[in-house]
Amino acid sequence: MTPTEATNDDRPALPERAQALDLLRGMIRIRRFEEKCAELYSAMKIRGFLHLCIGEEAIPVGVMPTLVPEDAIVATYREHGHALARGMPMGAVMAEMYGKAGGCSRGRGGSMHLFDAATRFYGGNAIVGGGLPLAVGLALAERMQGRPNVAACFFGEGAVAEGEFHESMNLAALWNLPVLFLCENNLYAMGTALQLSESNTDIHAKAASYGMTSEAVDAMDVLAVGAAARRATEAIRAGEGPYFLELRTYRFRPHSMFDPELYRNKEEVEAWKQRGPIVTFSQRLREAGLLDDAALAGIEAEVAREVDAAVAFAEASEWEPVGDLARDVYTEEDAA
Amino acid sequence: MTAQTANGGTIALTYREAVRAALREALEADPRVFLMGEDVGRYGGCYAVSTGLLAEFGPERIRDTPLSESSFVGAGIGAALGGMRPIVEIMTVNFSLLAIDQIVNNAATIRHMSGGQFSIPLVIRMATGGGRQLAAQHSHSLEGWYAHIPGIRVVTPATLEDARGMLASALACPDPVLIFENALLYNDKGEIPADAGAVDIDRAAIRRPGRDVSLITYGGSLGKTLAAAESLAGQGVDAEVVDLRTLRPLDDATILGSVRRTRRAVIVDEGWRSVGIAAEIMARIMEQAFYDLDAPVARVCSEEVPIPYAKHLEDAALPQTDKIIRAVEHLMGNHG
Amino acid sequence: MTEDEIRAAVLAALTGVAPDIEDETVDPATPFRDQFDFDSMDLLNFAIALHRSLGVEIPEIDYPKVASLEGCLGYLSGKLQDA
Amino acid sequence: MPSLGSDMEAGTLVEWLVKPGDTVARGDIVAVVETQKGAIEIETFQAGVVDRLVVEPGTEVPVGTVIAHIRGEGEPAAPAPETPTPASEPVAPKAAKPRKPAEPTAPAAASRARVSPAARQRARDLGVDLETLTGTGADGAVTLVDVERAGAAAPAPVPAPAAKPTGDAAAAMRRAIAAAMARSKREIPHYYLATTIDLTRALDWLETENRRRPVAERLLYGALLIKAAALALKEVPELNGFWRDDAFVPGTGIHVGAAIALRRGGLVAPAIRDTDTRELGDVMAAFRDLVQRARTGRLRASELSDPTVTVTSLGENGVETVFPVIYPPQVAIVGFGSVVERPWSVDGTIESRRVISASLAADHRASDGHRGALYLRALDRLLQTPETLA
Repeated sequence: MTPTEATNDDRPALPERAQALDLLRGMIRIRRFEEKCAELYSAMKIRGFLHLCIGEEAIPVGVMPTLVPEDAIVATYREHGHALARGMPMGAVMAEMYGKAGGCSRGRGGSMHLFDAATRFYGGNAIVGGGLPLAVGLALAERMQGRPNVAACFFGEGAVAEGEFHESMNLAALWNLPVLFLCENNLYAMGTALQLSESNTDIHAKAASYGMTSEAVDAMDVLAVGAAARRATEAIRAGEGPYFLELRTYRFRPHSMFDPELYRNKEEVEAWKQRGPIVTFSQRLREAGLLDDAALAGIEAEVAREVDAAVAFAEASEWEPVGDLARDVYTEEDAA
Repeated sequence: MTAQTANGGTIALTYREAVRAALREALEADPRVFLMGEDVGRYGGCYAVSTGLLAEFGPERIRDTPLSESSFVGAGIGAALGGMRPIVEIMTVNFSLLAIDQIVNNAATIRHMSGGQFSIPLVIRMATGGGRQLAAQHSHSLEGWYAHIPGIRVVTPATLEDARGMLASALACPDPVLIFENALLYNDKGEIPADAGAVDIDRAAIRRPGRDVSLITYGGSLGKTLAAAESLAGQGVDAEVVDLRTLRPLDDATILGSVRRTRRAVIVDEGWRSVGIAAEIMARIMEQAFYDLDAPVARVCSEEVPIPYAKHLEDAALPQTDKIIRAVEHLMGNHG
Repeated sequence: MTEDEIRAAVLAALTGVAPDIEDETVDPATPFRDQFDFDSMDLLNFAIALHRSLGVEIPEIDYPKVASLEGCLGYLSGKLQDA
Repeated sequence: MPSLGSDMEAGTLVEWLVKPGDTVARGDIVAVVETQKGAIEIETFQAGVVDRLVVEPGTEVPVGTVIAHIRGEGEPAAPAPETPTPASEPVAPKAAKPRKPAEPTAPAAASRARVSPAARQRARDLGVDLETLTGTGADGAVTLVDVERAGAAAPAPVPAPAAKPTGDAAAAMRRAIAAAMARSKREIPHYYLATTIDLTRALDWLETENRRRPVAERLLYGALLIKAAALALKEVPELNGFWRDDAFVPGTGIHVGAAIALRRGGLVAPAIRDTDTRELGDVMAAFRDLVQRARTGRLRASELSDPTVTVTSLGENGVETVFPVIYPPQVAIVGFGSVVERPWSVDGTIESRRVISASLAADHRASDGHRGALYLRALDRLLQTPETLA
């Protein structure tokens, strides 16, 4: 499946320079963090499953600025980008990858289960489709408590095949709940291409059939993502009920570290890389005179320092004592 | 419909009315509490437990859901995360299997997986048990399954006082609590103190003290077991009846204390024999009270068949008073 | 109440206290203490059983009079006729 | 060899995509590795010049093995090792087939007698020979009550009131008594103390009391002795309890075992639980109930295992003083003889008084004679004020 290029005329206008560079920095930050994770995985510092979102960085970086701190977020097991873009400290995220007590989930979650109460980040959920009902419930809680907040729910296109997807679409639309559904369509559910699992590959049309507003978005363009997310959150906050964005993207790396990629060819991956969100956005900024080599080098150096500090934090963090193994199973630790 | 006030500060009511009174009290006491489930509102509840509550509390708080167990249970989890105190009703335990992903993968895990950042103060009520000729998709007793799962609590009110009082304690608990109401109990009638209120959900109760054998049971089997104990008394066997009340966490102290006194135990469990809660209790007795035993621990469970429709077959499949008596007689040998 | 009825009640009280006694082997003249190893507790239980079945209250001071089958039958028939 | 998954233990190098001297950038694909999931391209996280390829294509090496050296800019070339590093040696094939389960070499243990765990434990305590017992439990298993009865030297009563112990059972009981009492005399260093107690006041009080009581509630003086024995233990608690594992374990509560002779021989001593806190009438009722049930074979196992001390009286048979044997693991037994009339000095005048001999046998490991003497003195004092025992 090859990418389709948006014409220049379709593209949203560039923001002012500082904001544009923030977006670029946000994407580079996620990219470099994840590259370091891959390295640390190979070196056995990080274990378990490691799912990288390299290639998909425009989504979290485009969406998060449209959310306010009071909004709730539910994400998937490919959620490093979302956690970082939401503002979770990189050191706590890296320490979690290490499984250290200083990690954002005290080493109980790992890469797939990053949680943070401070930013209302309700976790990487590693059951495909399992997070959608949670977002519906979080939105219900907002509504019932008279708060204007949004529950933003990220999930992959693989979740569309799950019953929970359809149940949640229906419930959110039926009850007119403030849910922002963010379907990251990277075309492959692990190794199964979309056309091999869906009778109708036009995902945003499925959501529309539940009576909610639904758009398909070129998610290789951080500005397009941002603009769509702003439309969506404004509509939701105006009381128009749930809103669905199909964010068309591509992951450049294998599904996880241990994936020989038998299901797609190199030409396809290369073609998508040409459209990578960082490379295209950088190019556009250069053309507009908003970015030069020195500025880019400055961003890279700044990000490298943050990544190094995060690794140092993770290395220095303590291991949870095994004696505390059973903590946090129940709120009072009195259950057998 | 409404409970009648009787002399002596007691009221006469049914188990169904006791549950309804508990629901009403909870809804009145805390604006965060709401009831959600299939046909809980306009229909009045599959077992008529919530009849009348819609008129009192309105459709926002007595919330009819679509037939989508996974999403409304998940929404209950999400709403609990978002600050509400949801009571989710699932019509029967068999239907809860459609929501088991949410219960096991989310409700039970999120506290631990988030390193203690998020609790799930959620109550899920469901009917359980056979004996009503509803055959193999509406008659099972899977509460023992749920008791396998760390992170949730499982309670089984068997008396009017517990039907009246366990809900408030479950709502006060910051962790998910599953309440299993044996559907055969809904019509049970009796008197409870007019001011009956919250009861603990941690301890087993000795419903009948005795010296010769401990009959350990819960839920719908309590009545049959007490009847067996009365009959055995006529044969000179003084049986103690322990009502577990809570299947997770199990109250080892009460169970083992009873067995140490009587030196004999029979577990009565409407779940299937293999790999059930009865097996767990037997294992704990072996582990902790082996040298106090005077006979092998026995159990009376459901036969290993899907519960059949025909009455005589269903009766044969479930634990019955005469089976309990025979099991005790065998254990007692020639002792008086 | 006939003598046979009184006798049956006494034997029932006796075997209630000492199940291993067989009616036909009871020697009428020998005190229970010597014959069946009765002690004061057995005698008390025996008196209580007779009180239950016949309604006769035997004061403690009369216990020696009911200490054998013969004595017992005589004592009781006298008591019952008085009543 | 990079680790690509927690379940990856080794990889086979299929192909090098670089050769020594090539310049590589971070992220470049440098080799292809075959894993159990298929061929995967390996990237380098190090930029520089390929110095040396260590692992030959076709070789399987464990995760963590160095497969190539890349020299960073400015770094000197690494000297070639003279011998291959051990880490680069091919992985030995893993142990192939699971071994067949070993044939059992020892014959299966002969099925042993059915004895409940509680009974087995108690038999060990009492020194009762399990071989001699006939079980009355489920499937004929020997239960705790069987052992208790044997240990207490009682013929095994069976529930049916008319049933009688068989000669075999009686013989077995005799052997069990032998074991328990032999153990007591073998292991317990007994000391014996005795005193004579004026019982006149107590018996007078009892006669008055009984005149106003209905026949079913009448008191025997034995109940008075039991209650007094229990209350005196509160003052000398080291006589109330057990000797276990080389230490005294105080009893939880005072549960007097009342020794009861059975009609055809043998003896049991079931407990009157919490004797010290019961009213006298209640002690009497419990005592009477125990005697009745003991003599009709209806005692419960726990009643036989509960006592923390034993009281025995042989007075009705004309015995003047008892020298009792402690029932292990208890540490004391109190004996009473006959009530006899004796000339007795009261306030300097010789009177005829009814007196009783009270004796104590106690375990010298748990207490000393001085404490035993205090106990008998307390017992005497309590029996002089019978109304306080009610």
